[in-house]
Amino acid sequence: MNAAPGTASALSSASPFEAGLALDGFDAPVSETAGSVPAARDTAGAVLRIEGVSLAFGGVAALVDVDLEVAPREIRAVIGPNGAGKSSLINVVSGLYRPDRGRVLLAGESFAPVPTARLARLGVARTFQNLALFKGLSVIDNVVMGLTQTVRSSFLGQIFGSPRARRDEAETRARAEAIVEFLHLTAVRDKPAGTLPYGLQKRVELARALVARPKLLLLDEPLAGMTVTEKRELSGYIRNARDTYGTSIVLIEHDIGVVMGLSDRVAVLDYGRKIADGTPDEVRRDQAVIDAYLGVAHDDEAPGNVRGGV
Amino acid sequence: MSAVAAPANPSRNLLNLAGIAILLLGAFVVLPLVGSGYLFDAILTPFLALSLAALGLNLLTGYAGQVSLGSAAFLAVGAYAAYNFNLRVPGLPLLGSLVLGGLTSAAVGILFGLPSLRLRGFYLAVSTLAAQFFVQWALNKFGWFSNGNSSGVIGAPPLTVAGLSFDSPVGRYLFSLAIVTLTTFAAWRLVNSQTGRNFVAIRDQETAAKVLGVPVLGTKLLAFAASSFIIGVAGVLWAFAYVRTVEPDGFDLDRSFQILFIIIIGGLGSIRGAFLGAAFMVVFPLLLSRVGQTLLGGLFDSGVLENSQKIVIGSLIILFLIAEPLGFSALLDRLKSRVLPRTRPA
Amino acid sequence: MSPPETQLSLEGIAVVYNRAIHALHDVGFSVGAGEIVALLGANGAGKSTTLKAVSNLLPAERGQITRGSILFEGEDIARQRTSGLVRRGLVQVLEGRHCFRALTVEENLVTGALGRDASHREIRDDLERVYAHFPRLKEKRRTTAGLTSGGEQQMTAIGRALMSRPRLLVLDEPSMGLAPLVVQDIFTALKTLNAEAGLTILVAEQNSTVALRHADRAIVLENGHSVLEGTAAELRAREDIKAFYLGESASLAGAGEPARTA
Amino acid sequence: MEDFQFFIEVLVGGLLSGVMYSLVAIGFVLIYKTSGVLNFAQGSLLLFAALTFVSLLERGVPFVAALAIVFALMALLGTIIERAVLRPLVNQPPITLFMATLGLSFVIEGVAQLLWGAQVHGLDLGIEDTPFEVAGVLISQFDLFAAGVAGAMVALFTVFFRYTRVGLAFRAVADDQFAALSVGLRLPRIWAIVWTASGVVALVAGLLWGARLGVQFSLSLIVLKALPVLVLGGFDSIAGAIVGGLLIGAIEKLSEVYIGPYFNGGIESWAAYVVALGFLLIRPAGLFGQKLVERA
Amino acid sequence: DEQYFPLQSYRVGPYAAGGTGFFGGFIDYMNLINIRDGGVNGVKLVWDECETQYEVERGIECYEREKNEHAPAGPAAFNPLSLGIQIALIDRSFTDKVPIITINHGQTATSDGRVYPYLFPLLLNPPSETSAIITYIAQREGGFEGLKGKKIIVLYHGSPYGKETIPVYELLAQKYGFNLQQIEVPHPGNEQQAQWLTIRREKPDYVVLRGWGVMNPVALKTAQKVGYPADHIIGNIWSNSEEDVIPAGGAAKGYIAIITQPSGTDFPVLQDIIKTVYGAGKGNLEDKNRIGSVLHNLGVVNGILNVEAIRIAQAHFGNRALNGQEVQWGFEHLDIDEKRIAELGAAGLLQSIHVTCADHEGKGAVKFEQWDGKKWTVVSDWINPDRELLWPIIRQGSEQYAKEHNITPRDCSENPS
Ligand SMILES: Nc1ncnc2c1ncn2[C@@H]1O[C@H](COP(=O)(O)OP(=O)(O)OP(=O)(O)O)[C@@H](O)[C@H]1O
Ligand SMILES: Nc1ncnc2c1ncn2[C@@H]1O[C@H](COP(=O)(O)OP(=O)(O)OP(=O)(O)O)[C@@H](O)[C@H]1O
Ligand SMILES: [Mg+2]
Ligand SMILES: [Mg+2]
Repeated sequence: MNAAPGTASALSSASPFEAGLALDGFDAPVSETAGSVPAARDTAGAVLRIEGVSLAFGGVAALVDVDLEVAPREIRAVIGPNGAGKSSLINVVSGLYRPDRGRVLLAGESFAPVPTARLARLGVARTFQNLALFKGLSVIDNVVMGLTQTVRSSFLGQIFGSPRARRDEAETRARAEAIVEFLHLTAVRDKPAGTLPYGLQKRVELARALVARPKLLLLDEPLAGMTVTEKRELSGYIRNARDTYGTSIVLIEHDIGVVMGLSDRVAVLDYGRKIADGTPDEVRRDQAVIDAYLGVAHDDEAPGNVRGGV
Repeated sequence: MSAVAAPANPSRNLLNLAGIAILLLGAFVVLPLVGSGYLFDAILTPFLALSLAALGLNLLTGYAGQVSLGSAAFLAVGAYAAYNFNLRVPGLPLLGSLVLGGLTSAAVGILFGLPSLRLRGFYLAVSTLAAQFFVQWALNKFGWFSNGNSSGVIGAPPLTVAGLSFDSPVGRYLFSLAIVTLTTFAAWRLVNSQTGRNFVAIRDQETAAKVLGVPVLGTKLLAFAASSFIIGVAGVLWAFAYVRTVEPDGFDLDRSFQILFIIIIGGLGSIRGAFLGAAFMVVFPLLLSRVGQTLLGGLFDSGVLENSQKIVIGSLIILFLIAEPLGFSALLDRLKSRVLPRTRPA
Repeated sequence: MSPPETQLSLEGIAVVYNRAIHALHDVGFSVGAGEIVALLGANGAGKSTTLKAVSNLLPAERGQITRGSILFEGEDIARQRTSGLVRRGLVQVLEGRHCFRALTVEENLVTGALGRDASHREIRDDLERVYAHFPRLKEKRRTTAGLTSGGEQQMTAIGRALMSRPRLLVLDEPSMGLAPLVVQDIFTALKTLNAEAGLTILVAEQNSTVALRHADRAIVLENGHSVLEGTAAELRAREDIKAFYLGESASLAGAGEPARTA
Repeated sequence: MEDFQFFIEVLVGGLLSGVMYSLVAIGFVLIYKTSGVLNFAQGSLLLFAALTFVSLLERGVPFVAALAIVFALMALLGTIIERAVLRPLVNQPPITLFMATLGLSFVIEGVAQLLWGAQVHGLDLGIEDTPFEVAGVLISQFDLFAAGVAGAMVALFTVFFRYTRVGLAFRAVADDQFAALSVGLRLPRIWAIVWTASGVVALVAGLLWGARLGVQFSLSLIVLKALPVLVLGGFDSIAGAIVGGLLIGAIEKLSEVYIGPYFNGGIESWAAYVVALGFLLIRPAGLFGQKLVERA
Repeated sequence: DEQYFPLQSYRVGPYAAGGTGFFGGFIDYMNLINIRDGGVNGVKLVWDECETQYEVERGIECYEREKNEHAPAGPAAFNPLSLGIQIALIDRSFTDKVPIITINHGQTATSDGRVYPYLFPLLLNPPSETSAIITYIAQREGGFEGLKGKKIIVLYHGSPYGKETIPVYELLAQKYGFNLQQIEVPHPGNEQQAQWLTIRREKPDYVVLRGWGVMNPVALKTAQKVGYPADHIIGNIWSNSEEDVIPAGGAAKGYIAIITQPSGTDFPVLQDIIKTVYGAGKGNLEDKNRIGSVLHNLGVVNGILNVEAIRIAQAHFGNRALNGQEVQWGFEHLDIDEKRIAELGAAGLLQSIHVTCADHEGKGAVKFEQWDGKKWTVVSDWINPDRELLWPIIRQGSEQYAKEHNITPRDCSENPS
């Protein structure tokens, strides 16, 4: 694991202007994203707030003074050209990168950098852009790993089968089985994850992240390498997760159709800067976004695809 | 290097259980009735001891993915520690010193495991050689470890548990068998527990494991501890039940390699792999040398035979790695999936 | 249009991994010189496996072709090494951004040219050409590939393949993880290469919309069988294809299990 | 003053024997550069080369001819190994390949002893080894010569890697064999070349060490001396092999002479490893080694 | 009827050179007996080899395998050429009751036959060897007075064997008032720069080399590097073979070492071996030049002692294959005087030996030889060790062992038979 150079400097609180900007974002109507429960609006109870985060790698700026806020039950898309800093942003939130400046507020606590070891306990789960499965473990065990945090029994207890250990094992298994069922992975339940085709591996990773019912879910291109149908199906699950567990979700995705259909608000990064932030429609009409990212409007990748979804 | 996953369907699960039951029955009841002294003293007992050592190493290397070339050192620590506890703590039962020997080895294991927090791959592997050479040197150097024997040689105490003596070929075999069975069961529980999954997790994807809240440092050290504990116990068996008089030089690098061979040939990250591999590495050379002796003994001196055997074994290892890089246990799985109805084609 | 002379042809290919896992059962199709052919299929249908078979890369993954034959320009690829095929112009971009993590982006690109022992100036020119397609890479030329972003790695992989001046370019999910703009650029670039240099292209794509937009023909894989073949136009017209690969209607079989068309 | 002179003497002696370690280490580096594994057969290669060489000499083959023959043999061996071991094991995890090299060492040792027997041979390279004195410090001619050879080899390889694109190909192969295949690098050829090269290195090292220890089985054990050198310098760095060698040599001897007495001696066997370990904790990939690249 | 000798030989690995020479000689002599005399009083000698590679575990495996063969008589005696293996077999010897012969080596205490009935460190045990070396040095310095204030450094192999004599040297240093320093060479000993630089600084009058295998040539080479004269280096009983000096080339010229049997082939028994055994193509050494080398001759001597033990036992029990206990009796009454030695054609090769119930060493007289770059030449007369001084050390060890294993030492005063 490669932590970025530089250390966290004095926290720079967000300037009123930015705060304002953020609020504007909230005023925008999000209800028209069909089939989705509107996100709660209170800024105070933000599940995640990123304030003035900057990060550079040997002079190359990956993130420049980025602010981002995720309200409870909100699906928050982050899009942008390749190398814009999306994954870096998630890595900052999950503590894999330590920002040069700025801070991250999670569950009311302020961090710079975020302690990765405590991440799961803070109710944050994530997937990785380049698959990060445990290839040697079976699918089901991979999913069970998602619940590591909930296991309280000591390893001796586990060896000698203390009551708590048995309870832990039973509970985690049950919950894992449920998710596996839910994501239609039953057929490959006992296969070593490493031998699955790419698309299924992505699915397993999603399951591993979902199983813990996190308060905040960070998804880095969860739908890459899937057919439209699979994408539609999975985005259905993602929305479900939000609706049923009230999970807030940060979604990085290059398939504009999916993004537009799924997300309540969209932030756009370019060269590490946030160049736009608003509802899907606002964003897709934004000229800067079109020039930097979308290119010609994508009529054929109709957002309808996903709207019409499950 | 697929780790043991809960068997697919209950029917196969039962089959496995039945198989194990039969194995144990044969080992505990049948063999003692039919086996000869030579079989026990020269084949089965060392086989058991090495299997256990391999099992220990497999926890560390196969499951937790930390390569170690110092296993022999932990064998030695276990043996010498148990010897000293037995010698210096009056009235301590044999099993007591056996466990304490294991624990001492575990402690040393943690110490030499610390670099793993920073090092990876072959860098870690070579650094474990430090353990190998240091321990050997220390045991050789300080007479205290061998109760003042200037040569560092120690003799095994009589094998008596709860009054009954195990000081016969069969006895030594049964003693080892019992210990190995218990330890193996514990190890099996461990690798199928959350801890076991954590081991594999840090092996396959440390970052992801960390994000999921696996205590990476703790888990690695735990792996070293558990592994060294088992290897330590194996060392006690090696010294007390098999060789019965050991010198530090008996625990040299070749021994470490032998154990590493066992788990590679047997199958990384699988429990039965340790046993299959040990069977191969212990029994096969003996077989080869005996066959060689009886067939060609008259024609060539033992040097020629020995060298030819070296060549044969070396080539076999290579061929095997080519044919089945995942080792005997994978081979077994394949055969099983041939005979038993497969759950569902990939 | 008259069918061009076939450059690549697969016949009844069956593939087994680890002598146990049957990935392909019966895959057969052919690619004409100068064609752009898309390979469609759900997860696990066998696209990657097929492509690996084409470049004779399966042995390295302990997979083997148990039945059928693959001819590249009339010759059986089974009898050649991948390096040989690359020299003869059959180059593959592997699924999931297989960059040399420890090498810089530029070094990665250069390795693409090592296969055909290119001269220094050839390499310099080709580099410029690749950078023209992917300006982003030029900015990152000195960065260690392993540290660059997913998309940058994908670009590097594609650029590396272009460096070896292919005549038949095989791409496994090239659009994966790339920004829409870049995807457009890549496919237009490929199309121009196809038009100007007559580059043949075989591409496995999940993003069927894009794929079918640029491809001449497409083959549909399902559970290791090639079940459907036709011109992009035909396929775009077919209801089941629309349903499953273009997702233009809500009707769909339960995915997870590879889906049923027709 | 007396003491200081002695210190210098130990230091110089250490540095010089350090160079001898480097000779062995270089062979490892070559293989590691292209396969990412530690080639444990290096010691056996060394034994095989030296043993064959002296045996030829003893059978009356002239020096140069013997040299040529063994050279050819090493090339042959390199190709055979590539064909029989490496090619079938392409894209396998390093540990598997590592074990394969161990198996290989069995085979090579077996063959060597089968062919040439277990006798101990003397080997005289015609290099006088009566020491000469510089400011009261004894210096061994032989070791100086060895140092020269090592220096020459390092220079050679460095140039080779610097000014040919082969170096790049090597790094690519070591990095990701599957990708290397897919871009059309000729792995078989690369491996054959490298193994031949390391075979030749083994020959040189074997002759120099053989002249020191006599040519016998124990030659194969000096790899253990090379390992700490490797960790210290970095498994994949030629320069590292030299610098590491010098450092280890010096440290080893100094510690044996000045610290050893407190344990009445014999700490050489592990001192080097402990020191190397110390270095590693600061630089996990050795002094010049390629750091491993990971990002989320 | 056949008398069976299990051989735990080693012909591969680091110490193969030693193994091939010694066991070659042993086998050659047994062949000689079979071919020339048709066995011992008609009892043919048979043997098989089990490779130990000088490793204890393998040695034990061989022992366990071979001890049950050729029933009913079973093995006559084991001859492991390894201290490690001997030590590992000590306990077993009490139960299995087969003699374990360790010629010229073996754990010091095992010379005490009262405690160890089945162990025979024949000819020369470590303390005797040590005292002989010091005595020789004393002779060169004009008597033991000359040792006073002299400085002697012992360079020993970092192994059980190497350390066996540490206390003995200390005892002698006290007694004769020379100052002593003992330096360890880590196994295998292919690097000795540090040790010899220390020696160069200390400028000792003599260096005693207690080496094994590769350590010896390296020591001589390194000595040359630091300019220490070879003729002031005294090799012990396992540093005295051609294999130790040849690799060192010129550096070994003048080197002196202890022997229990001179090298060379001008002894009738060796001529017989060359004629009868090698003549019949049954010779065991591949390299004929090694016939008559130190280790080969030691093997021959070892053969003589074993065979004579059988002979003596047969005289007592009858001419048939004997079991271990009977052979043990033979060894315990082994008494070969100069006359018998002459009959055996070994005059000058070995020297009279008298083993008793209490003394399992025999006599322990040695000569010293010097390497002239081509061959060894004897440079001293038979030298006898100072046994009065040494036996206390032996007894101390054996009695401690007896206590630990509550063994009551045999009473050897009256003659058991
Ligand atoms: N560990 C690192 N070391 C050096 N540079 C880095 C590192 N991580 C990211 N970068 C650089 O920072 C920039 C942002 O990377 P990031 O992965 O966040 O992009 P991204 O938005 O995720 O792009 P993509 O959509 O292609 O994944 C890229 O230019 C990348 O090269
Ligand atoms: N290395 C391997 N070992 C074992 N099985 C494998 C291996 N690679 C692929 N498979 C199996 O082969 C089948 C086809 O996989 P493949 O990767 O070709 O599908 P795909 O069409 O490329 O899927 P995706 O669109 O997700 O990439 C799957 O069932 C998969 O489990
Ligand atoms: Mg990214
Ligand atoms: Mg694929």
